[in-house]
Formats: sequence, C-alpha cells, structure tokens
Amino acid sequence: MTTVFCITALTTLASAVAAMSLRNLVHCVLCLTVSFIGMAMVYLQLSSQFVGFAQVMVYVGAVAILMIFALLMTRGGQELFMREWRPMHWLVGGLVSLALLAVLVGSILQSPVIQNTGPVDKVERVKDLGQSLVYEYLLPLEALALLLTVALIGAALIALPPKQYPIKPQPRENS
Amino acid sequence: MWFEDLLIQIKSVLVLNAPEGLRPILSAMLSATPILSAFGGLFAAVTLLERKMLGRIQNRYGPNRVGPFGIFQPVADGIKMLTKEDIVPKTADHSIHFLAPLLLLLTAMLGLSVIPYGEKLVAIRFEAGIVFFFAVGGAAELAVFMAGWASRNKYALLGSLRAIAQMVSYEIPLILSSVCVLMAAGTLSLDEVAKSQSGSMLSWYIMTPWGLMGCVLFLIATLAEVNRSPFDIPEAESELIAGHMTEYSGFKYAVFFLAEFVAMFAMCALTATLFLGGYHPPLPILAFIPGPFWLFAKLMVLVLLFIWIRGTMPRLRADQLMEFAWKFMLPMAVINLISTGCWIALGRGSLGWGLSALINLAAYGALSRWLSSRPNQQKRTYRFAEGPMHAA
Amino acid sequence: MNSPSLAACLIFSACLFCTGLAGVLLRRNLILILAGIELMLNAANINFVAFWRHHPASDDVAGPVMVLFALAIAAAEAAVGLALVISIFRHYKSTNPETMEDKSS
Amino acid sequence: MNSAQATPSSDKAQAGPMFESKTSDQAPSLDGTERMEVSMGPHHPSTHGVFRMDVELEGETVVKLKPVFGYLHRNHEKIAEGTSYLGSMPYTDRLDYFNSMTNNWAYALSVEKLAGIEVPERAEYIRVITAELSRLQNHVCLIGFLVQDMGALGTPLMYAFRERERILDLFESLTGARMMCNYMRFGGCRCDVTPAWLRQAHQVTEAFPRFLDEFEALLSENEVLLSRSQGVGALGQDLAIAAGVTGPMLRATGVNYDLRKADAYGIYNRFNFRVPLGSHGDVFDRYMIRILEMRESIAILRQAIRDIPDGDYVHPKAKLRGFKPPMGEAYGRIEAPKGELGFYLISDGSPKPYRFKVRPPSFINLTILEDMCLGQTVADAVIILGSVDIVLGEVDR
Amino acid sequence: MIGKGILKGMMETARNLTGSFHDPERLTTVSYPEEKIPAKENARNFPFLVYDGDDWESGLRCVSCQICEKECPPQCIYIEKDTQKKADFLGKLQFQPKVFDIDVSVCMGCQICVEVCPFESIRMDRDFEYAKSDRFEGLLLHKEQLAKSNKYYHQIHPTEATETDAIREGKRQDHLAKERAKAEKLAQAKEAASKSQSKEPNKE
Repeated sequence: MTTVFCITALTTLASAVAAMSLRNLVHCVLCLTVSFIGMAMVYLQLSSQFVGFAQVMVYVGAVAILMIFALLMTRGGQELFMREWRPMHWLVGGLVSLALLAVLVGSILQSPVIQNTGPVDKVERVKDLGQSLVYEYLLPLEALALLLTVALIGAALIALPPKQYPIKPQPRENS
Repeated sequence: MWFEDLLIQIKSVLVLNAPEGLRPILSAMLSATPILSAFGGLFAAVTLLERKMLGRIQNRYGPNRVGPFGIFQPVADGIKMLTKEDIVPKTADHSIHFLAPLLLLLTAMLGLSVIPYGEKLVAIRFEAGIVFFFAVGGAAELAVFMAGWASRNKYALLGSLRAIAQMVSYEIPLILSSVCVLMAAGTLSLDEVAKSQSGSMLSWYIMTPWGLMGCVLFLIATLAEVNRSPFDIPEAESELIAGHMTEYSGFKYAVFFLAEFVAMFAMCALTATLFLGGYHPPLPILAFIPGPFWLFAKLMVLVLLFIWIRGTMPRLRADQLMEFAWKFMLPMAVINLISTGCWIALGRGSLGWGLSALINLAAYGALSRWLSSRPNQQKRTYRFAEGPMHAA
Repeated sequence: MNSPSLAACLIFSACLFCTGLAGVLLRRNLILILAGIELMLNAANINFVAFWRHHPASDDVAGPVMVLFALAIAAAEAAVGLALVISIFRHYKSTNPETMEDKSS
Repeated sequence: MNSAQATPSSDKAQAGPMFESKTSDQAPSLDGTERMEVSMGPHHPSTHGVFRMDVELEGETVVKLKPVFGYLHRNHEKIAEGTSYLGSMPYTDRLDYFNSMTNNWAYALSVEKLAGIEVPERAEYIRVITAELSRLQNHVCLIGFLVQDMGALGTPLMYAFRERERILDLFESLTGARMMCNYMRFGGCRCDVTPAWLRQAHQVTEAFPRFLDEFEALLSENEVLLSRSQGVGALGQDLAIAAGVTGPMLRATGVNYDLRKADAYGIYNRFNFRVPLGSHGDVFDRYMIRILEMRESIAILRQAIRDIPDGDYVHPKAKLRGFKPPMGEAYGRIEAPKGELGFYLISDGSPKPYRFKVRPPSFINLTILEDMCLGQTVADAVIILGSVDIVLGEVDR
Repeated sequence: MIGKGILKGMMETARNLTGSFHDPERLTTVSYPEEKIPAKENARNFPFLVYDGDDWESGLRCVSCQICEKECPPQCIYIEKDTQKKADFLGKLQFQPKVFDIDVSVCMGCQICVEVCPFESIRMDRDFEYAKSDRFEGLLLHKEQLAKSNKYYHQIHPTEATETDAIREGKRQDHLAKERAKAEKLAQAKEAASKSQSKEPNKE
C-alpha cells in the first residue's frame, strides 16, 4: 500500500465516477480515458508492463476513439443533457450499486486470501507471456483471432449506412 | 563509450550527493533534462533548417533577416509566439481547449524516453519499450480530437476527425512494419534491438530486403502519423485552414508546433533505432565518436528527407489516403512479415536474402500494377484538333 | 518496487466495478452504458493481475494472459456494441434506451 | 440522391455553435447524420481572392454548392460609361490582372471595330507576341496555383513565378509596368518594340520549353497529382457548351473551339499552330491542355518573332485625345488565356461609350462550378475551383 | 511501378535545391533593401513634373492647361491655375499652376497624363518606395514634391528624355523661326509703315 498506488487509485476512481456522472458526454469519455490510463498505471505497479501498455493501446488508442466517433455520429453532443431528472431512479440505482459495493468490500475483508499471501517478487516477462500464448493458450488465441475478425466484419456491416454515396450530380433542369 | 561513461558519472555524482528522499525525483529529472533540452534545441534548429531548405528548393533564400543567415529566426519566432495574444473562442470548452496542446506535447515527449541514445543511455529501460512507444502515440489521437472538438469550429472538428481516422489507419502498417524488426531481433525492447545491429553498416536491418521495405513502409506511415506532407490532410490549409489548430494562437499554437516536431523526431529516432542501427556508427572504426551523435545524425538525415518530400509533393485526398493505407501499406506490410519469416527460417543467409527480395519485389510489382491500373492513374494521350471548328 | 497489497487492489476494483454498475443503471445513453460495461470489465481485469501478482507460483503467467484475452474481447465488444448503437440511432433517431421502447410500441 | 436533399435545411445552421443547434427542425438524411454547412471564403486560403462558396456537406461529400461573388465589384462597366474611350484602357488591365495585354487587345479590338480603324501589320505582330507571352505566364501560374491547392506547398508555384518573372521583365522593359501594362492603343500599340527587346523575347521563348519539361517532370507523372486530378470535376461537352464555357476548360471536354482559329482575329491565320483537345473534361485534362497550349504558344511566338515586319507601330491617324467613334455598336472578342474575352460597346457619337459590357471568361466558366463539384469531396471542390482559372477582378468587375 | 513519378519529381526538386547554390538562374530572388534589381529604363510608377534649370518654381514646364486633369481616368490630379503668368522656355507668357496635386494613393500609373500632355511637362517617375505613415496627407503629393529637374529625368529615362529634349528643341526652333519670320514681317511692315507714314512710334 504505497502513496503512489493511493494517488493512482483515487484519480482513477474519481475520473470513473466523473465519467459516469458528468453531463457532457464528450467529457464523460475523456474522463473514462483518464481512468483507463490510471488502471494501466495500476498494472505497472503490479509489475505487469506489457498488460499495462496493451491496456493503454487498446483502451485509449482504440476504444475511447471509437466511443468518440460513435458519440459524434449519434449526435451525442446534442443529447448532452439528461432531459428529465428522476430522483427515484437515481436513488434506486445508487442504492443497488452501493449495496453491491458494501457486499463486495465486506467479503473481501473477510476473505482468507488477503491474509496469507504477501506480494511475491516476480515480474511478468514478455517472453514468457508470448510463449505461454502460443504453447499453452494456442486454441483460445486462435479462437480469439477468429472472434476479432468476425467482430470487425460484423461491426462494419452493422454500421454500414443504408444508402451508398457519392451522390450523383443531378442534371440541370432545362439546360 | 567515454562520453556515455562521463554522463553516467556526472549523474551518479549528482544523485548520490542529494538527500535520500529526493534521489528518485532527481534521477528522473537528470535523465529527462538532457533529452528534452537536446530535442528542444533540435526543434529550434529544424524549424529554421526546414524553412531554409524549403526556400532553397523553391529558389528562395529562406529566412535571412534575423542575425547572420537568419540563425536567430527561431528566437524571433519564439518571442513572437509568446507575446501574441492568446485567443480562445467564446463558446470553446476552455479547459479542454487548454489541455489539448499540453497532452499532445506530453505524448510526443514520452515517446522519447524509451529511445536508446547510447549503449547505456536509455531514460527508461522497458522490456516492452516499443509497445510503450506505440501506446503513448495512441494517446496523441485523443489530444487532436480534444483540440478539434473543444474549439467549436467546423473546420477544426473536421480536421481533427480526419486526423484521427488517418492516425488510426496508419498505425496498423506502422506497427506491422516494425514487427518484422522485432521478429528478427527477437525482443520488444528497443535497446536490445539496437544492440542486435552492432558491427558495421552491413548488419543494419535496412541492408536486408525486408528491412528496406519495412523501413520505407515505416517512413511512409510515419509521415502520415505525424501529419507531414503529403499526408498533412488534417491541416490541409487549402481546405480546412489549419485543421484542429485553427482556433489556436500564440503560445498554445507554438506548443502544437513543438509537439508535432517532437513527434516527428521521436518517430525518426525510432526509425533509426529499428532499421538504421540506432546509435551504432556505420563503420566500427568510427566508434570513437559517441553514440548519441550517430543517432542524431541518422535522425537528421530522415528529417531532411521529410523536408525534401514536403517540398515536392501535393497532398492526397482523405479517402485516397485511406485507400493507400488499406490497399498498399497493409498488404505490403503483411507480405513483408512473411518475407522476414522466410529470411529468419532460412538461416539469415544469402538464400534467405534472395527469397525475401524476391517475395518483396513480386509483391511490390503486383501491388503497384494493380494500383496503377485504377481509373485515376492512367497515362493519357491527347489529340489535336482537326477538321472544322465547333460552330459558335 | 513495492507493489500494493492484494486487499487494496481488490477493494479498488470493487469500487470501480460498482461505479460501472451505477453508470449502467443510471445513465440513459447507450454509449455511456457501454462505457459502464467497459469499466466493469476492467475492474475484473485488475483482479486477474492482482491475484497473479500475489500468487506464490513463480513461472506462471495465467493472469496477464487472461487480461490480454479480456482486452481483446472487450475491444471486439466495444466495436460491435458501438456499431449497434449507431445502427440503433439510425433507426430510432436517439440513443436513449427509453425512447426506443416508446417508438416500438 | 436521397430524399433529404429536397428539404430546406439551410439558413439556420449557419450561426451558432454546431452542437447546440436545434435538430428537430433540421431534416437529417437517411442515415441520421447531419449535413454540415461550411462557408468557404471570402477569407479562406483556397478561394483565389475574395470569393465565397457556400458548401453543404454530407460527411465530406458536397451536396450543394453556391458560389457567391461580388466582393470585388468595382463598377467597371459603369465607370467606363463615364470616361473617355481611352480612359477605360487602364481599367481593362485590372480585369484579369494576370493578362493585361490580352484584355487591352480585346478592348482595342472592339473599339477598332466600332470606329473602323486599321491596325498596321507590325502592331498586329506585337500584339500577338505580347498576347502569347501573357498566355504562357497565365497558364504556368495557374498550374502552380492548382497544385498549390492540392497542397504542394508552393514549390511548383515558385517555379512558375520564376519563369513568369522573365516574361514580366519583358513587359516591363516594353511598357514600363509589369502587370498593368496599358499598352494597346486604338489602331496599334503605345510604343514600338526595339530589336533588343525582340532578341530578349526570343531568348525567353527558346528557354521556355526546357522549363516546361522540368515542370512536367515535377508534376505530370506524380501519382499523387494523378489521383487527385483524374476523374475529378468532370464536365460534359453538352453542359459546357450550354453554359457558354470557353477556353481551355471547353477544349478539355473535347470541343474544338478556339477563337484564334474560329475568328482568326488579328493575324492568327498566318501562324501554324494546333489546338489540343482533351476527352474527359476533368481537372487533369484541364491541366494537360494548358501545358500543351503553352507548347503551341511557343510555336506561335517563334514564328511571330521571326516574321515581324518593319513599319508603323500605331496607325498614323489614330487619335489620342478627342477620340469620337461614329454611332453604332461593336463586339470584339479574343481568345484570352482564360477563354473568350469580349467587349461590347455602343457608341452614341460622343467621346464616352453609351454602353460598355464585358464578357469575362472566368465569370462564365465559374457558373457551372456546382455542377462540377456535386458528389465530390470538399478537397476536390477546392481544386476544381482552382482548375477553372478565375481571377476575381474579372469575375466581379 | 508506383512511386516512379514521385521519385522523378523529387529529383527535380533536388536539382533545384542544389542549383540554388551555384546557378543564378535557380535563385532569382534578391535581398531587397540591401540589393535592388536595376530598374528597367521604361519602368514607370507615378507621374512627376519636369522643370528646366535650377529653380523648380520658375522652370516648371507645366502651363496649367488641365488636360491631364481631364483625361486622368481615376481623376487623381487636381490643378488650380495661378492668376500670375510666367514666361515659358519660348519666352511666351503662360499660366502656371497655383496648386498641382496628385493623390498617389489613387493614381494607377497608367501614363495617360503623360501621353496627352502637349507641353512635355508631366512624366513618369520610377521611384516606388512611397510608404508613408499618413496615408491621406502623406500620399497627396503637392507640386513642390512633384517637381523634379530635367537632369533627374535624364537620369531615369535617358532615351525618352533625349527624345523629349529633341521635341522641345524642335519646338524652340520652330518658335524661333516663327519669331524670326514674324519679326521680319513686323520689320517689313514697320518699314513699310515708316515708309508710308513714319509717325507712330512702336509701343513696345
């Protein structure tokens, strides 16, 4: 439990909360990005470099950008404002998640796992990671590759506009 | 070697004399300061050099008013930029408008921290250094978006969306063409990559067919990634005024400019590390000249190449740019991976060299044939009028 | 480097998970709902790495590998999910899940 | 084209930040994305002067384009009706300020038609030489600007200006001014050319083909330029003829129409030259037609400089002051570098024209801008505008 | 092969880059204030008024006929006649301008005033460095600023000035001849008169 971790964790949490509660959707996505970066830093502190960098690459470089594009394409900028404020809705939702949090924290603190293991001195090696990917987890890796391909094609197909451009120039009336 | 040892000695003396608590911070700062100041100075020099060289290409002198041969032009530019009024549009999102250039600069500068400047001179020795480099580069897209969106200007938004689309699609060939080097070196760490090219020029990866093709692809993708001509579509001044930088002025604009140049330096340094032997001299005899010098020399050669290209080329259209990325760069990069694989599998000898060259040439020939058979790449012949005029 | 204790990591990830859950429950915009799901996924990922870090077995990298898989799946999910959002928006002219109900009835 | 094209979506989106605009009254197109209205100009780096294009974009595709001009309106025609015939001559310099020589010639030609003035042979030759020189510098600069619009950072433009400078030097040593020459007079020219000047003109002419070769090596095969210009802004023959398009733009569509051949005004029937024709009518054809025309102009220049006779440079009876043409009307036209440039004059016998009308080629070539730009992207609209070859002084008058 | 055209273009720019260091044809610009392109002899910019001799006021050729004022297309010339006359180079009494202003912010340098001037008094200057901090008063040139000597005229446009001098010399010769003829006539008439009457003395 270091100060660095405290700072990272608090920043990450704060920006996650902001991402879920700000009114301006673009701000939400930007805050979400900050919390993704914060999580990557947590990975680094857990001495898992490659995962941390991959996290930044995938979430900041791809997912956040994708969200922003989706936001702009769906005129998200204009639906910024929560039109109606329904306290009951918020109360129930908030209570549910707070309750879950209480349950989780309680069970974590009571669990025996956290008592008997201290941090082990080990570092994730990229070489080991790669080798286990292609030896141990080859089948999941291939399945994942397939999944990604299918998802890529599927996403492109779903998002394809119903009509094709470019627009043909119209003939002039009476020329 | 002596140069690197000297630097390390200085640093250790300074750090060891500092109080215990300050040491990590001091150490980090001492690593960062020389890099930042070197690249800051390089930025100033290159802005002048670029204008001079473009001027010469265009049969002009270039800046020659401030100081002898205009060498103080960057200083004058700096003063001008700093004293200019900082105008922020009224409807802009002020905080994001302010943060965007800083974030862009930050991402550009973070990339510099993993480049090996000498055998012992690496700011941060990550095992997955190149992944860090690309991951940080990915955040630049976000900064560009922030700039374009927060300006509340149609040109800025259009420019930033174009920039993002361009950077995202060129990141794929960029990474794929660097993967061939990683395959050959068998590591993700940049200083290992540089070390694997020690010896003479012949052991640089650019001396192999796949390395040459990879280097060309990497450079083209770099041009697109740092928005240099002919891929400067995000800032296409004839269409979009200045793209995402339209609403920036004064200091913030200068920061954008700086970030762009630093990103270019970082990419060039990466290219030099991956393909041109990094800090190694071209001949072992020249090893008495310190490594950082060689890296910067290679970097400058690449920067000059970029300036030369900028002075020559018209700009592609946004959709043609994407077309080029997907129809030429991506297949070529994938084929290059195969050719690298052949080279490695055949024992890195002349047989592998030949096969790799063959694969690359065949692929390049086929792709360029296919691309130049498209309707907008035709060689046309023109006729001259015969017979009667069109009746008026 | 002294890394954070397991309990801290777990509590941190629980907090993140609940934030994501709250977002999914409370916000009425499909993109933000997706963002909440991403947060929850990430919270789970942190647990993977934390458990791996604190596990005594030294040569095993199951945790990071799981995270990598989860990352890939999350990326695929985001791509398809956002494509769906766009397609829904084209159909209903809104990204609010409640207005969709209204229209379909 | 989809149905949303017809809906009135304009007028409102112009002011105000783009995200706050009320969307309910704006008809989105089928895929739910909004159209963006962009005003390109009058202070936009691409618009060749104070010219504005109101562009409506679907993504980056142009679906509507309205050229707006008049920012440079200087009342040329009305001013001309209030001054003497000679007094309008310097004003014609400022129509198409790249080609004051051809403007002068067109005006002088129509006044000569009106008053029935003969032009001495030497003057005709001088006119041909100066006109073809200005055609060279106009075309080469236009190509420079066009490639600049494609984003080439001014390198071709600088080369073009380097060559143009030599021609402007010629003009300066002949007429005293580089651009606003004010050189033609009714019945001839203002001053005579010297043998030294002719030698210099010969040198410039002989050096030009080498420059053109270099210029083509820089541009004509460049893949980027090819893909930017081929198939972009194609214009059909029928539309071009119907809209009254003239000049290289018309010839790029394949219509064989060149006033130097069709009218054979001046002494153009004495020269041996060809008229290049395109077949696609796109930006690349316009570019190539201009390159080829320059080569033909060089052929004309060689013949003219070789054959120029001695004699008067201005009709001895031509009057400078108190010039009063008889009552009547006349329309004189020439093949200016940009197209057919005509002056229509009505005289009531007084020293001032009763009616003075210019038929500017750039203005009329500009009228079909929208037809060429529809369905293309914004970036294309910029280079299509560049390929039309407009000079706002002539468009707005 | 894709890329061939691009390489060709890059060779072209490289040739210009290197050429700019040794080939004056490829570096046509000059560093302006220190170095100036020698002016062409015919170069014209704004009009000036020529005077003969050393004193600009008495030597001014302008006789205030106001033809240039009338013919000037942008009407940038403003002339007021003086009531006092002065003798011109032929000894004839002529008007002189009291005010002769040219607004060079309006003048377009078309040279029409020069062409129409019957007294060779207005000519084109080639000075172009007219930047002023006051664009109204500063650019409105009065006759003391406009008046420049014939020597200066010879300096800037030698051929044209020599021609002009020849014309004026011709005019003077004509005039002298005419005077002589007149004087002879007068003398003859006088003689005749004195012969016939020899009463009235000449009033002159």
